[in-house]
Amino acid sequence: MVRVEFLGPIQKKPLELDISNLNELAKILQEDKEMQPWLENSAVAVNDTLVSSRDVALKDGDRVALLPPVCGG
Amino acid sequence: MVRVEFLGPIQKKPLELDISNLNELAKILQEDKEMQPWLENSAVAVNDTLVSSRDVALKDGDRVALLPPVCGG
Amino acid sequence: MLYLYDGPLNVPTILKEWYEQEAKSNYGAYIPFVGTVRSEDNIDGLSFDIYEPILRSWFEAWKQKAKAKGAVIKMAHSRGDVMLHESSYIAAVFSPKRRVALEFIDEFVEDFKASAPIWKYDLKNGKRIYALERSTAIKGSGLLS
Amino acid sequence: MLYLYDGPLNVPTILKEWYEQEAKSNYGAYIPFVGTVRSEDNIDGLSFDIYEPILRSWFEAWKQKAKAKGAVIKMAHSRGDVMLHESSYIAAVFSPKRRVALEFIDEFVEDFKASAPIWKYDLKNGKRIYALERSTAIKGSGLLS
Repeated sequence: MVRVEFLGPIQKKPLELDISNLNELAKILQEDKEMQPWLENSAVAVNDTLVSSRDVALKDGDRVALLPPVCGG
Repeated sequence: MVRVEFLGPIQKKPLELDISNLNELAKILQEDKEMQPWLENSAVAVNDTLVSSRDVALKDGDRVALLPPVCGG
Repeated sequence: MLYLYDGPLNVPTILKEWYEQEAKSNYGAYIPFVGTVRSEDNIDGLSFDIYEPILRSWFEAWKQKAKAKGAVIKMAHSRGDVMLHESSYIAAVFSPKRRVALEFIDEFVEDFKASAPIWKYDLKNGKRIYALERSTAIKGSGLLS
Repeated sequence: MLYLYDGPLNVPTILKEWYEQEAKSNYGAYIPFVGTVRSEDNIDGLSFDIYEPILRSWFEAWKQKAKAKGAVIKMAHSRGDVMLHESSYIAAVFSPKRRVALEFIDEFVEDFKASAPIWKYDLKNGKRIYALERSTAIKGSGLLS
């Protein structure tokens, strides 16, 4: 299973999904209407490293995080 | 009389001169061999205001200062 | 050299500690940047969420950039609530030379604003409201849309 | 807001005092620049001469520039001897916004280096040697040559 976490202001509980890449995750999240604005403005990290392509293989135990717009300071 | 002061590292006592402009001061100081390197790299202030032209009239009681290269901090 | 605190930062103490930590390191320039909560839009304060694992790896990359320039970087940030006129952020660079320090603190603070995984909320009438309009999407956002 | 001291600066105390002076002024950014004497060329320390009247009018002009941007500038400098790893210079800007503060501290420090009527001497084997090669001729120099 892959654990998907929603960081900061995204009000959504973590998911445990049986997926093998980010394309599958995109399809699942696009079906969730409340997630659509966040999908547009969020970055994605796999195992705490930001990724810039969906071509990332996911395996059992991997963690994916969605990072919405930031504002430290 | 006009008082001429030499600031910072210039090892020269103040002068009291009977001059009416900076051209006269330049002539007097150019005759002092030890002053020549300082004349090239020093700025000039009249009554504590930096000046950029020799066309400044001087009157009794005015103060002229020579400011050699600076390095604060 | 990354310090996270619950609530507001004690600015004088942190600036003093960092100065003393590097007192004998032979750096000629020390430039801290201190961020303080301003009164605007009738807020009572701000509140912060931090995602620490990515913040630490982001900071580690900047430590290496600093090292390559002979400099050192330090940072402190608040978690949770920070009220008006309290401070939530300090970044500081130490460097042998002033030009490196002046340029580095600018680049660091700007990238911090654009990339550090920290989320800001306005505290207003007892509510905690995500400051979306002042936030910046991290580079590469929208990958799943 | 221009402070001259005989000998080294007490950096933690000055940074704390300035922070507290502006604690309720609603500035979002506070950026001090601290200059510390580095060990190089076998010096024992540095020594400074200041010509105060022109320094004060130079600083007054920068205070006005800061005011025009909604910012505040403060500066402290040493007179006389400052030994290795002691500090001789602090400049600081307070501003509502970070970009103004980051740009202002850079411009101020660079103009300070180029224009402020302060002369630096190396302290070496009991001698006080003018640091000509590290000094900058003020704009307009050579008027009498």
